[in-house]
Amino acid sequence: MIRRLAWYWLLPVAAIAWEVATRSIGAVYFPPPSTILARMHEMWFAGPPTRLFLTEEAAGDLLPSLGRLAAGWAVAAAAGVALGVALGRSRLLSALVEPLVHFGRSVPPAALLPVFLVFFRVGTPIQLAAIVYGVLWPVLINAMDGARYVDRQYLDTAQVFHLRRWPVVLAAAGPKIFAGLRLSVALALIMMVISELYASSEGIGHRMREAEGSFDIPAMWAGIVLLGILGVVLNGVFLAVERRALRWHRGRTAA
Amino acid sequence: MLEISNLSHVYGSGPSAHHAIEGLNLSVSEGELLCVVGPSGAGKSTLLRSIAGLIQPTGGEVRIAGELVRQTPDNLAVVFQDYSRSLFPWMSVAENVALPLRRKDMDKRQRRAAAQEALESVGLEGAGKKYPFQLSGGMQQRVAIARALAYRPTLMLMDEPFGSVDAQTREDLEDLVLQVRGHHQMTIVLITHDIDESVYVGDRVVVLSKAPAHVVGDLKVELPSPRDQISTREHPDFVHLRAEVGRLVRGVERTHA
Amino acid sequence: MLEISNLSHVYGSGPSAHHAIEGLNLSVSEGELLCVVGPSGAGKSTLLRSIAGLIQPTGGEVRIAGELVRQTPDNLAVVFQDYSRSLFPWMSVAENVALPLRRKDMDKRQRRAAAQEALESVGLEGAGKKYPFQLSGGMQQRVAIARALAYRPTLMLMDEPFGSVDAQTREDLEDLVLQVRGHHQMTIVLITHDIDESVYVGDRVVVLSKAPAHVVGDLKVELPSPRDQISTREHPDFVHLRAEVGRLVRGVERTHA
Amino acid sequence: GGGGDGATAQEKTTLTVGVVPVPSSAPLFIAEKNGFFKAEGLTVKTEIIQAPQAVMPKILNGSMDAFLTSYVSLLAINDSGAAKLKLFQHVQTAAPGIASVVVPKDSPVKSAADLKGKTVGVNVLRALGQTVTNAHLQQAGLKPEDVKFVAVPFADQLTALSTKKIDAAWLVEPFLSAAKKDGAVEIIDTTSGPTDGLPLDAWGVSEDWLAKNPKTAAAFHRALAKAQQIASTDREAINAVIPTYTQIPAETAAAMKLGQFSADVDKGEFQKLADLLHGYGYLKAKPDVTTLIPARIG
Amino acid sequence: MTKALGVAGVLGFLLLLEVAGRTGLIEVLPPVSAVLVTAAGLVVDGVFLADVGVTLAACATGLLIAIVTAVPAGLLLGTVPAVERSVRPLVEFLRPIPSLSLIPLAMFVWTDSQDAKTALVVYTCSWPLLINTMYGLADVDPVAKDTMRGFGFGPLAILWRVSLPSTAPFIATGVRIAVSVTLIVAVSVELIAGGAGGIGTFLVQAGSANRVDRMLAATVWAGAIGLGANALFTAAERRLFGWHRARAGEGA
Ligand SMILES: Nc1ncnc2c1ncn2[C@@H]1O[C@H](COP(=O)(O)OP(=O)(O)OP(=O)(O)O)[C@@H](O)[C@H]1O
Ligand SMILES: Nc1ncnc2c1ncn2[C@@H]1O[C@H](COP(=O)(O)OP(=O)(O)OP(=O)(O)O)[C@@H](O)[C@H]1O
Ligand SMILES: [Mg+2]
Ligand SMILES: [Mg+2]
Repeated sequence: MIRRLAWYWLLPVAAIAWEVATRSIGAVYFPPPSTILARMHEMWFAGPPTRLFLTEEAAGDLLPSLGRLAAGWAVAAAAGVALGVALGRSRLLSALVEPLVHFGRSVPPAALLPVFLVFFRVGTPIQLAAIVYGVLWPVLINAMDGARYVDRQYLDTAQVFHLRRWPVVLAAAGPKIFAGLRLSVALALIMMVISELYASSEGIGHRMREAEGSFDIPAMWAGIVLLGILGVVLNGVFLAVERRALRWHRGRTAA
Repeated sequence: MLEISNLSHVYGSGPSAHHAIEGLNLSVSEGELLCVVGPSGAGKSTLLRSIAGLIQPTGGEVRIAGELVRQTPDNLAVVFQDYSRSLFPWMSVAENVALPLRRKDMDKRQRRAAAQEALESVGLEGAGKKYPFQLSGGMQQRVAIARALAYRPTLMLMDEPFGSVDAQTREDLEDLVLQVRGHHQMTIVLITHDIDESVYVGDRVVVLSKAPAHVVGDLKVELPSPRDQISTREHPDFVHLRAEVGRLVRGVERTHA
Repeated sequence: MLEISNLSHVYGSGPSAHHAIEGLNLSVSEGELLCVVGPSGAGKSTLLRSIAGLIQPTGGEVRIAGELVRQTPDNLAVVFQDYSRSLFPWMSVAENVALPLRRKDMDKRQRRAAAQEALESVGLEGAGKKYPFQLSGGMQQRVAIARALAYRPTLMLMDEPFGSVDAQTREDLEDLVLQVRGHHQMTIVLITHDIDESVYVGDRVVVLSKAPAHVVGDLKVELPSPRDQISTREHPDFVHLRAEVGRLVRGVERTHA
Repeated sequence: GGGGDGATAQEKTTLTVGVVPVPSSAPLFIAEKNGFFKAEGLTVKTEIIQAPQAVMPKILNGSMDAFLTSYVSLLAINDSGAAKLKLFQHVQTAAPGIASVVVPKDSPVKSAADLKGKTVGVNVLRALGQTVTNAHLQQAGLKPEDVKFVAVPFADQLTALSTKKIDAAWLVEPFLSAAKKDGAVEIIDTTSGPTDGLPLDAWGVSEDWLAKNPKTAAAFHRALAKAQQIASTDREAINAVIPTYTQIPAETAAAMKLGQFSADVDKGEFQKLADLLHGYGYLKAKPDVTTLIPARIG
Repeated sequence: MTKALGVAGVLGFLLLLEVAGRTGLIEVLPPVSAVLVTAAGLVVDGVFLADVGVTLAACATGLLIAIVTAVPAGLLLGTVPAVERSVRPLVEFLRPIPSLSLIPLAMFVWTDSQDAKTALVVYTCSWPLLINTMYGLADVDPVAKDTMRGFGFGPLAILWRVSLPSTAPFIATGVRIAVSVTLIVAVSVELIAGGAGGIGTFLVQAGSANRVDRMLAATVWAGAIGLGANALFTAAERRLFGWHRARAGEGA
């Protein structure tokens, strides 16, 4: 545990360098980390111990945001893997649908707001839709590519023994699927923020937008840093899951 | 059981097309153990893949029990030449062996027992929990054999199944195949490069020509049963047949080289 | 040339640790062709990987020309048991063979010519432009051999290099190795399961025990040179040695099984 | 304007101006069209912006000189302390019927009082829309907290409104007319009554910029003021330039209801706006608007 | 054949939308046919073409810079575990920061809007390239690497001759993901921060004028450009990695 934490040495080093640099330059848009941390503390972590030191604002901002993040990511990951594998394995389906996929993933979610507004109510539903829409693509593309190029020998083996193809394809495409999922975790955080830029009244993204609008630059940075920390935490969780799922892969390819 | 008529297979098209098999005729009767020998690159694996329905012949047809092979037929097992890539790296050895048994009417415990038994029969009782990459080449090959045996197919196709094991293990495995064949009504097509082996295990030995492959020799092996590594190999018919197959193989090499 | 003293290798650690090699001593002199035989899973490939510096022994040491092997030594070539995965799928056959030659002082034309020559020597003159997946198993194995031969190493390690080719080709390749060894001063360690082969090509045959592997037999082969597939195999010494190695191998199997 | 002699002494002759693609930016294009900038020796480049908040970094690092801003944004930015902005030239004052709260066709919401607990879309939170709506809500006996405001771009509000994804929307022209044509019902005219005559938008600059470029500022101001004069008297002139920098078709431009274009801001109304904003807590400090108006330019 | 099916798929989708529009399911938006007519009209609209040019310039430069920095960085992280473990927290810290939140910072640092936009494009599309490169490296067959080591090639040669080619398909997937990301970032930045031109500023203008048909038409073009770019990169991939397709059992 301690050994693993030791690998995080770069974060404090970077923070100190950042502190020194910002203090010496003193640009408005780059407050020193100490200021940012103070602001974070004040905004979110100055609550009573009974509430795990979370302020009311933190409960009001973080929990809904994280809830949407989790739900949106789960839906997008499941749909992305399922659709991607289906597209990767079925030539007919991919011929029919792939152009739409590449079309869809190039459209900025922000520009799709009017279309979303037709189908989803302002608030959580539309935000969820935006998260799912944004996160879906890298998962789908990686799953599709992974499923498309499975070593023929595995497929032949499966065919001969009349095994169901899906498990074989899924496992063989596993490394690529996980690459997509790993991308998607950070992307889900991003989409969570973006989905709160419009049509929302709470959430981390909303708070960041507000901070930006009122030039509370430390608060804006507080949001950025919070996202970073969430990213590190979620990635840690993700890697732990991945280590289990791809155990075979690590053992086999470790030279 | 197995009827191959006028089979052809061409890889690719245009000027770079490669004729692997041309006008090959062959029939295997129920319960027979047919050995196929022929030069490297002749088209043996291609033939096997056609029988298994993994590739569609570009000409002629393959019938199993009278039915045209379009897809992979039921109750078939294959031991691939490239055994290391035919084991799923994401599963333990025991899981690899037990996997095809899901198609059988067996519960989990039965599957596990059958896998364990098959692994024991190839001398890998302790390896069930390991992953394929943790095994030596020969051990991996034996896992592939165990998987096919545990499945108890009615038709078994084996592509150089004993190429990576030592002499002693090889003999043991040859006897294992003969024994399994005797117990469970099973038709076997076995590709080998070892002429002695082809005569020792085969009921019949077919010699293929260089590519494009066709049958240049078809010998019935009539050696006393049960076969035995010492006495069978000393049998005058064995020595005679072995020389005969050797001549045919060498003839192929010479005429086409 | 090659000195292996008290070599041990353990895979993994804790209760699932596997002792592949334990206290193995062996030395090979310059220009010698050493054959290694032993049961499947003994630790032959592990030994070869240790010599090549691909894995670090957990005990003992390997020295080449007096120097401790820490990294892969220079002027070494390896033919891997898993040949199909050791060919690069993104390169044509000729490119695969020519690739190691980049380490030599050769220009592109020379490399290409050397690759072509090596391919011819293994009977694959026409296959240079193809990709590995377009070749049969035996052909792929020959590409791997051609690649090692073209490199003209001073030490060549071969792990069952002829396991996937037909009898005739196998004999040709055996002779090819003998001939190349004669022309270019080369030390060769060749792992094989074929006892006849070990005696036919070897200057010495070493028999390994079951895992954890150590040397249980070390026989000098003193057959007249040049060797010849017909007369050498009929030589009384050959018959005797072959029986001797066979006994050793079988002994290993019995005592430990 | 004494263009010729000024040009030689001007601190800079090329200006980058942030314009919002709405009718309020028209005077700048009238000036350009009539060669007022050229006469002052200035070259004006425009960049499309949504709101000055988004381009503050550019203003702070000097890569943007002036910009169209709402009075609300001007006050908010100054209040935040991120920059000191000055009112450079007034543009438009509110007049009845140019910004309203509307509800869908058969909405149960019939009046301001019915908005209790409803979701109202505005283009930007804590800005003009919310402020003027609040003023009318108070008149109807509601508190600002009784309504939930959400930020949705104007164009998308129409969709949200007709699919009932929001209960009401605060809209300006040309969205207002479009909504009404679609059957939406106006329940509050937010630029009438207590909020009639509030200043809407203006050209803004930073205090720094003004101090560093007095001559340029003077020249630029002369040109803008001249165009503002035209805009305040000649509606045709506005109609003519709108299609050149927006995507509003000529017919729509001609039919749009606009506020009052006048030369100078009414300081009293400006202060009233500031007080409203402060009253709702959108500004931290109660500002004195006279400090935002430079004594003289140039 | 494949192309025909693709066209059929797109047409079917459009038809579906059109029917949905006509039957009143999504009556509030202009019907697809109207949007497509407007989109077609934009092809001869010089202003729009110039906007597209501005956006594409930022995308292309950004993608190029990202490829030449992120792929080598991925190779470094993927081959030197100590570096990977040290840098990983920092990378994971930076990745979830939305480029949109960084707009003010970028605009403060780069005085030219186009440069700021390009910088944000680089920032965002580096991640898929980096992550895919790292996962690709983890997927290299150890036997292939051992083969090179056996011939005495050094780590760099192995990287260049084995790891890179066998990682290439992963990198290619990363590039194809990155391509559409560049477009999304560039347009979104223009949408929020405006600028002297670009598809995003076009959207701002259309939005302020309540021209939903033009907004959707421009959106359609953004999608179409992404589709075209993908086709381009797929074709390049086919040429470069024919071995990969041929060896693998491609979807049946
Ligand atoms: N990566 C690994 N992890 C764990 N155990 C391994 C690994 N590689 C090999 N082993 C074990 O080490 C032993 C020796 O393996 P090795 O490959 O050296 O055998 P071998 O003599 O080459 O056998 P064969 O003739 O079958 O190729 C085997 O029992 C095998 O299970
Ligand atoms: N996918 C392919 N594309 C093109 N040519 C192929 C392909 N697979 C095999 N071939 C060619 O077909 C011929 C027959 O191959 P096959 O694998 O059937 O030979 P084989 O008899 O099994 O040989 P071996 O004993 O060496 O395994 C070979 O010459 C090979 O080059
Ligand atoms: Mg074969
Ligand atoms: Mg081995």
